Amino acid sequence: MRRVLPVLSVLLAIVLVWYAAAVLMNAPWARDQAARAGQDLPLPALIAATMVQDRPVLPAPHQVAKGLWDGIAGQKITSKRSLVWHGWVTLSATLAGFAIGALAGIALATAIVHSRVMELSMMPWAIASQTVPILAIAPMVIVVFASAGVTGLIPKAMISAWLSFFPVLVGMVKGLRTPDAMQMDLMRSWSASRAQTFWRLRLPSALPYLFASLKVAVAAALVGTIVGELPAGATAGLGARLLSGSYYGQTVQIWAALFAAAGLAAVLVAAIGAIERLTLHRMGLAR
Amino acid sequence: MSVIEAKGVNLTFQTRDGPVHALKDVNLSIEKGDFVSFIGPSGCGKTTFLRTMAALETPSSGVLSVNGMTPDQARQRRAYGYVFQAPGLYPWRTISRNIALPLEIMGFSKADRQQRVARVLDLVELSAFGGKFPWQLSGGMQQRASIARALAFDADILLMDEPFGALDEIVRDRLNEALLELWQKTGKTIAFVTHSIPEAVYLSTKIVVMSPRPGRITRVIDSSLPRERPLDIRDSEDFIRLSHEVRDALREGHGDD
Amino acid sequence: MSVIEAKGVNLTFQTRDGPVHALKDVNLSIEKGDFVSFIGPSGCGKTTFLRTMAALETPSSGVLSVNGMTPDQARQRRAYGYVFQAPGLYPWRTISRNIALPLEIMGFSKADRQQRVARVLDLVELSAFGGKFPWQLSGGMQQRASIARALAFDADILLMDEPFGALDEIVRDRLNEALLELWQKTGKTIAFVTHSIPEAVYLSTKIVVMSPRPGRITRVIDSSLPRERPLDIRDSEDFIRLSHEVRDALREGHGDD
Amino acid sequence: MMLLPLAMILLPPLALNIWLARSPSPVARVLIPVIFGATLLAVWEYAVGAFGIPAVILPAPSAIGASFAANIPLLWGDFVQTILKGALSGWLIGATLAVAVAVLIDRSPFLQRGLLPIGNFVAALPIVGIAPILVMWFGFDWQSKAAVVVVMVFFPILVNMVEGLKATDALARDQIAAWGASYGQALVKLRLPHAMPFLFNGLKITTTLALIGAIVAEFFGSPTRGMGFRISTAVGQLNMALVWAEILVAALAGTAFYGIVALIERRVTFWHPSARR
Amino acid sequence: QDALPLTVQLKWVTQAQFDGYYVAQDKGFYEEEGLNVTIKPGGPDIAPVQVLAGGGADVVVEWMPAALAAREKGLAIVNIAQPFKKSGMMLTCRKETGITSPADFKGKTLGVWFSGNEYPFLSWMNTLGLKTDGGPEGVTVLKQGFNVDPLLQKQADCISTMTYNEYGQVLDAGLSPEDLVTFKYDEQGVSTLEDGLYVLEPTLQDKDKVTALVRFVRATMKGFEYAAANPKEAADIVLENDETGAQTEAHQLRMAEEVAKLTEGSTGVLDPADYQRTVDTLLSGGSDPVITKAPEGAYVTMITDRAFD
Ligand SMILES: Nc1ncnc2c1ncn2[C@@H]1O[C@H](COP(=O)(O)OP(=O)(O)OP(=O)(O)O)[C@@H](O)[C@H]1O
Ligand SMILES: Nc1ncnc2c1ncn2[C@@H]1O[C@H](COP(=O)(O)OP(=O)(O)OP(=O)(O)O)[C@@H](O)[C@H]1O
Ligand SMILES: Cc1ncc(C[n+]2csc(CCO)c2C)c(N)n1
Ligand SMILES: [Mg+2]
Ligand SMILES: [Mg+2]
Repeated sequence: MRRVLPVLSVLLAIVLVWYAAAVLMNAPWARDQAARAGQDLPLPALIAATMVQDRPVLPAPHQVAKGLWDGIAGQKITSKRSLVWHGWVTLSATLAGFAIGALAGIALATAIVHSRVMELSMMPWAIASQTVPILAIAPMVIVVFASAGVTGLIPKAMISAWLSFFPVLVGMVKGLRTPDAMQMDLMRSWSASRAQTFWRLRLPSALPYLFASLKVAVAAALVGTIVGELPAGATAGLGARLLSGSYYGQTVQIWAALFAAAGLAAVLVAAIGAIERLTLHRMGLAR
Repeated sequence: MSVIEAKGVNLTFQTRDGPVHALKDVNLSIEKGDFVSFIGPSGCGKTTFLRTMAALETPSSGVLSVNGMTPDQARQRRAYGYVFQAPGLYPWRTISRNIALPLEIMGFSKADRQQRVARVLDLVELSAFGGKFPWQLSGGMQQRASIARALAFDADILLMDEPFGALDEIVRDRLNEALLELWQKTGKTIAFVTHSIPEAVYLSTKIVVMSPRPGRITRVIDSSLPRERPLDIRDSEDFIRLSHEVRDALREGHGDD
Repeated sequence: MSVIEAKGVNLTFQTRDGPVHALKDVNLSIEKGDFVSFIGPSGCGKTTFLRTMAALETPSSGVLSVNGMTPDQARQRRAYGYVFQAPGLYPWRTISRNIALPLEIMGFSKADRQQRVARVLDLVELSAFGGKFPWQLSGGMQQRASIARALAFDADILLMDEPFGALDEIVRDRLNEALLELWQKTGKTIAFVTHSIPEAVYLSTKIVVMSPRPGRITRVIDSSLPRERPLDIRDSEDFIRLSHEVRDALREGHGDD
Repeated sequence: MMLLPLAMILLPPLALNIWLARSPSPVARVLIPVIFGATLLAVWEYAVGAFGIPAVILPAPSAIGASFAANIPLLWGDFVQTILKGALSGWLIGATLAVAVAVLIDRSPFLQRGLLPIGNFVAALPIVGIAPILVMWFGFDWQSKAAVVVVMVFFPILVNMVEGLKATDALARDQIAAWGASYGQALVKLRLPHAMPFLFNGLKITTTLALIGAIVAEFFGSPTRGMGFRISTAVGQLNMALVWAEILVAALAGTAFYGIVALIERRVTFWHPSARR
Repeated sequence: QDALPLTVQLKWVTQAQFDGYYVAQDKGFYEEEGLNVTIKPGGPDIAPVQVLAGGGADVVVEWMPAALAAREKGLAIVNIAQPFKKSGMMLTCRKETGITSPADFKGKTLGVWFSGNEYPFLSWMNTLGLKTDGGPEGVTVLKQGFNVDPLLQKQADCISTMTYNEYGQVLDAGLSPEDLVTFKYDEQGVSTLEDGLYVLEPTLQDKDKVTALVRFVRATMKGFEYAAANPKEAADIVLENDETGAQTEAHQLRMAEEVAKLTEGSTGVLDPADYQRTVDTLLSGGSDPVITKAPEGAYVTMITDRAFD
C-alpha cells in the first residue's frame, strides 16, 4: 500500500492533465470540422468531439487504453494484429541483444580496469561509438548482415547490443574501481593474484553498480531493437507497429505500441530489479 | 639474521602543494622474534614505514630487505599478516568468511580453513559472531575481526597498525596478553604501531620512537623486561622507568613544533 | 538544575535477527558544569546514549530532558557540540572551511568566523594545515580538526565520542589539559566517551561505567578530585584509588561474558 | 591470404601503444587513442579496397575525409542547427528541469515513490515513437528536436540526482542535524555538494543521448538543414561519403561534449576518490 | 526440376502499391513459371539499391531518379522493366490557403519527401522560377515525415502525396476533395518514372538468372493485370501478407484501384519517351542536380523482349 498509493495518485494527476491537454490540443481540429460543415459547436459538444477523433493530435487516455486492450486481448496472441505477438518478436531480439551487449560491456570493462593500454585506447572510442546516430547506421548494419546471408533476429540484436553495452561498460568500470585503497592493499599484502582480486574483491564491489547499469542497458536494448526493426523490412515487432502506425496516421495505434514498448521495458527493468534484490540479499549486501 | 633491515630509507610523497617528506634517512634492523613497537605523534610516518615494509609503498631511496629479499618478493611469498588502522572488512561476507578470505586466496583446504577460523575467532572473543555481517557489529568488534583475519594464516611477520586503538582497556589487556602468548609460542616477528606508552612498553622487545616533519626515528629503546610478562609487570620499577624513558623521548620529538 | 535528566530510558534496535537491547533502564542526571565520562566495553551503548542525548536516536521508552526541553528542541536551539567517533570532514572543503561550516550554519559573521577558526586551529595544533583538504592529513590530524569544529561555536553542552582515540599520548595529554582549561573557564557541560581509564579519571567529575548486553549503567562514580588538575595529579593517591575503582567496576561488567 | 597484410597493419601500432602505455605522460594519454583510431581507419581503408566493398555500402575513410573537407560550410550549418540549437538547448533545459524537480520532490517521499516508477516507464518510451508526436506538436524546426532531447535526458538526470541527494552518509547527516541546520542549509552545504558525482554521472550519460535524440528526431520532419536531415537525404542520393562525414561530425561533437562535461566534473568533484587517483 | 529462386526487394512496406507481386505469388503465377520468389518489404530506411549492391536481393523495385543517381555513383544498375506507366506523385494544398495555381506558391510552406524524391520537385520549382531557400521570393521547404499530419495541423500549406496513398489519408482524416487543391506532377510536365524493376549488370550475364527474370517479369505483369481487374481480391491478398497487421481493408482497396490507373497502359516494357522525359527533368533540377549528364545504357529491353515475345 505504501508503494501503490503514491503511484496511483501521481497517475491520477497525469491522467487528469492528459485529458485537459487532449481537449486543448484536439479542439482546433474539431472547430475546423464544424466550421467546414457550417455548424456551431457549444462547449460540451466540443469536448465530446475532442475525445473521439480518429486522428487526434493527442489521443485521450481511454482511446489509448482501448487501443492497448484491443491490441492485447482483441484477438489470438498469434495473430499479426496482436500486440502480444509483436511484443514477443521485439522481446526475443531485445533479450539476445541485451545478453550480447551486457557480456561485451562486462568483458571490456574488465579489460579496461586491468590494462592501461586498453583503457586509453578503448574508452574514447567507446564514447564516440555512442554518438553515432544509430538510426542512420541501422540500415547499413541490416544491409551488411543481409549481404552476408544473416537476417531475422541477429541484425536487430546487434543494434540493440550496440546501444546496451555502453551503460554496462561505464557502470562496470566505475564499479570495478570502487574498492578503496585499503581493500586493495589488503589483497596485495596477501599477495592475491589478479584473478583472485577480481573475483573476490572487485566483482562483488561492482555488483550494485552492475545492476544499476543493467537496468539502463535493458531499456536501451529495447530501444535498439525497435530502431533495428524499422529498416529490417518493417515486418513485425513493436517498431514496425510504431512505424506503420505513423505512415497511416493511426495515432492511437502509435500510442498503444508506444505504451506496450514502455510497459515491456518496465517489466524487464523490474525483472532485473528482482534479480538484484535476490542476489544482493544472498550476499548480505541488502540492508 | 635480521628479518628486516632498513638502510637510509627515504620516502617523499608528491602532493599538489609540494613534496611531503614522510620518511627521512630511516635505519633500523629487526631480528627474528623481535616485538618492535613504533610510537610517535600523528603524521610522523608510522603507517608509512609499516606500508613500506609490506611493499605497499616503495622507498624513494635507500635499501629495505626482508628475510634477505626485497619487500616485494617477501610479499609474494606471503610473509606478512597486516592489520590496518581501520577494519576494512568486506560488507558482503560474514565475519567468518571475512577471516577465511586470505585463507582461500592462499589455498588452504576447506577443513583447515574452518578450524583456523574457529581458533582465531575464539582468540579475539568473537565466537558468537562468526555468522554476522560486519555492519552488524560495533566498531571495536570489527577491529577485533580484522585482527583475527591477520592471525589466521600464521605469517612469520605480523605488521599491526594501531590494532587496539578502538578497544576498551579490559579487552585491550586481554588481547595484549593473548598477543604476547602467541608471539612467545610461535616466535613470530611483530611490528606494532601504538599511541599508548604502557602498551608499547608492555609488549615490546624494542621501542622505536618517531618524530614528524620530516618523519624520522629519534630513539630506539631496547627493553630490559623479560620475555615472560604477567600483567602486573606494569607496576614494576623497570616498567615505570622504561615508560618515563619513552615519554621523554616522545616529548623531545614534540619539542620542535 | 539538571542539564540532562534521563529517567528509565530504554532503546531497542530492531534488526533482521531479532531486537538488540542497546540501552536498558538508564537513569542519570547531569548537572550544569559537570564533566561526565562514559566508559565500558565496546558495544555497551556509549555511542547510542550520546546519540540519544543529541536527539539523533529516539528512546523506545523513558524520558530524557535537556535543559528542561526535549532533546529535539535543544538540538534546534543549537545546544550541542558533537564530536563523532569518526572525523566526518567534508572532502570538498579545506580544514578551515570545515571548521567554519557550523559557524556559517549558525549565522556567525565572517570576521567572527575567521577569528574563531584561527583560535580553535591553534588549540588543536593545526594552524599550519588550515588550507589543506581532509584527505591530505593523517587520521589523527583529521580527528583533531573534527574536535576543533565542535569547539568553534561554543555550545553549552559538548558531546564527545572517543575524541582522542587516534592520538598519541603527548598530544592527548595536551588536549586533555586544554579541554579541562576550556571547561573550567566556560562552565560547559561535557559528556565524554573514552576507553582510557586514566583519561576518564583525569578529566571527569563523574564517571559512568556501562556494561553490554543489554547496554546499561552499572556504576556511577563521583570524583573526589579538585576541579584544578595539574597533569601530575595522576600520580596522587586519590587518582590511583579512583582508577582502581573504575577498573574494578569495568571488570565486574565484563564478568558475565 | 587477406589476413597477413591485416596483421601487418595491426601489430606495429599495437606494440607501440603497449610501449606508450608504460609512460604516464599526458602526451601518451592523447597519442594512444589516436594511434588506436588510426589503426582502425587503416584496417577499414584496406578492407574496403581488398574486399571490393561498394562505395554505396561503405565508403573508404579517405573518401569520407575528402567529402568532409569539401563540405565544411554545409556541415557547419547542420552542426549549428542540430547540435547547438537542438541538442544543447534541449539538454540544458532538461538538465535544469531535472535538478529542480529532484530538489522539489526530495522533501516528499510520497512524490518520490509515485514519480520515480512512472519516470522509469516514461524514460523507456522509445524515441522513434515520441519523435513523430513531438514534431507534430512543436513544429519542424529545432524546437521539436529540443523537446525530444528534453524528454530523453530528463529522467536519467532526475534519477541520478535523487539518488545523489540521498547518498549522504549517516554520519554527515547526524552532524549537520546536531548543528541544528535548517533543511535549506543542509541541502546547500551538505547534500548538493555530495550529489555532484551522481549528477555528473547523469550529465555524462545524457550527452550522447542528447545528440542521438536531436539527430534522430530530424528523420521525422525537419527544415532543409540539420544533420539528421542531411543523413537521410544523402542516403537517398547514395552519397554515403557525406553520410559518414555527418557521422564523423556527430562523433567529434559528441566526444567533445562528453569531454567538456567530464572536465567540469573533475573541477567540481576534485575531492571524490575517483578523481584523486 | 527445381524451381528457380529469386529475391525481390520492394521500395516500401507491404501495401497495395505492390499488389502485382503479391497477387502473382498468391495466385501461383510465379510457381507456374517455375519460380521460387521471396518478396522483401521495404520501408523509409531501406534504399533498395543499397540492398541490391549488398547482394540482399536479385531485383528491386525502385524509382528511376534514385536508380539513375546510383548509376552515376558507379553502381552498374539497369532498368529491366517498367510496370508503372504514370506517376502518382502530387502536391496537395488546403484550399483556404488561397492557392489555385502554381503561381501562388510564392511565400508558402511546402512539405516535400526527400531521400531521392525531391528532385522532380526541385526541377519543377526551377521551371517556375521559385527559390527553395525559404526567402520571401521563393518557397519554404519542409522535410515531410511519413504521414499527412503537417497538412492537417496546418504546419504546411501543401504537402506531397501519392494519389494512391496519402491523398486518401487526407480524405479519411475528414477533409473533402472540395477543401483541397491538387497538382499532379504528370500534369505539370515534371513527372519521373516510378516503380520499375532494376538489377545489377552482371546479373544479366548469368543465363539462369536471365531466364528467371524473364519469367518473373511476365508473371508480375500478369499479377498487375489480375489486380487491376480484381481490386477487392488484390487488397485482401495484400492484407494477408501484411505482417504488421496495421493496414485497413478500405484503405488498401482504394489503393489497389488507384494503382490500377497508374499501371494502365503499361505492358511492362519501358517507353523510351518516358525515359527521356525523366532524364530531362532530372537534368534540369536546379543548383544541385541528381544527375549531371545523360546516362547511357541505363535500361535494357532484352528481358521484356524475351518475356513478351
Ligand atoms: N598518500 C599520501 N599522499 C600524500 N601525503 C601522505 C600520503 N600518505 C601519508 N601522507 C603524509 O605523510 C605523513 C606521514 O603519514 P602517516 O600516515 O605515515 O602518519 P602516521 O604516523 O601513521 O600518523 P597517525 O598516527 O595519525 O596514523 C603525513 O604528513 C601524511 O600527511
Ligand atoms: N543502527 C543500529 N542497528 C542495529 N544495532 C545497532 C545499531 N547501532 C548500534 N547497534 C548495536 O547497539 C549496541 C550498542 O552500540 P554502540 O555503538 O552504542 O556501542 P559503543 O558502546 O559505542 O561501542 P564502541 O566502543 O565499540 O564504539 C551494539 O550491540 C550494536 O551492535
Ligand atoms: C523517406 C521517404 N518518404 C516518402 C517517400 C515517398 N514514397 C515513395 S513510395 C511511397 C509509398 C506510397 O505511399 C512513398 C510515400 C519515400 N520514398 N521515402
Ligand atoms: Mg597511521
Ligand atoms: Mg561507539
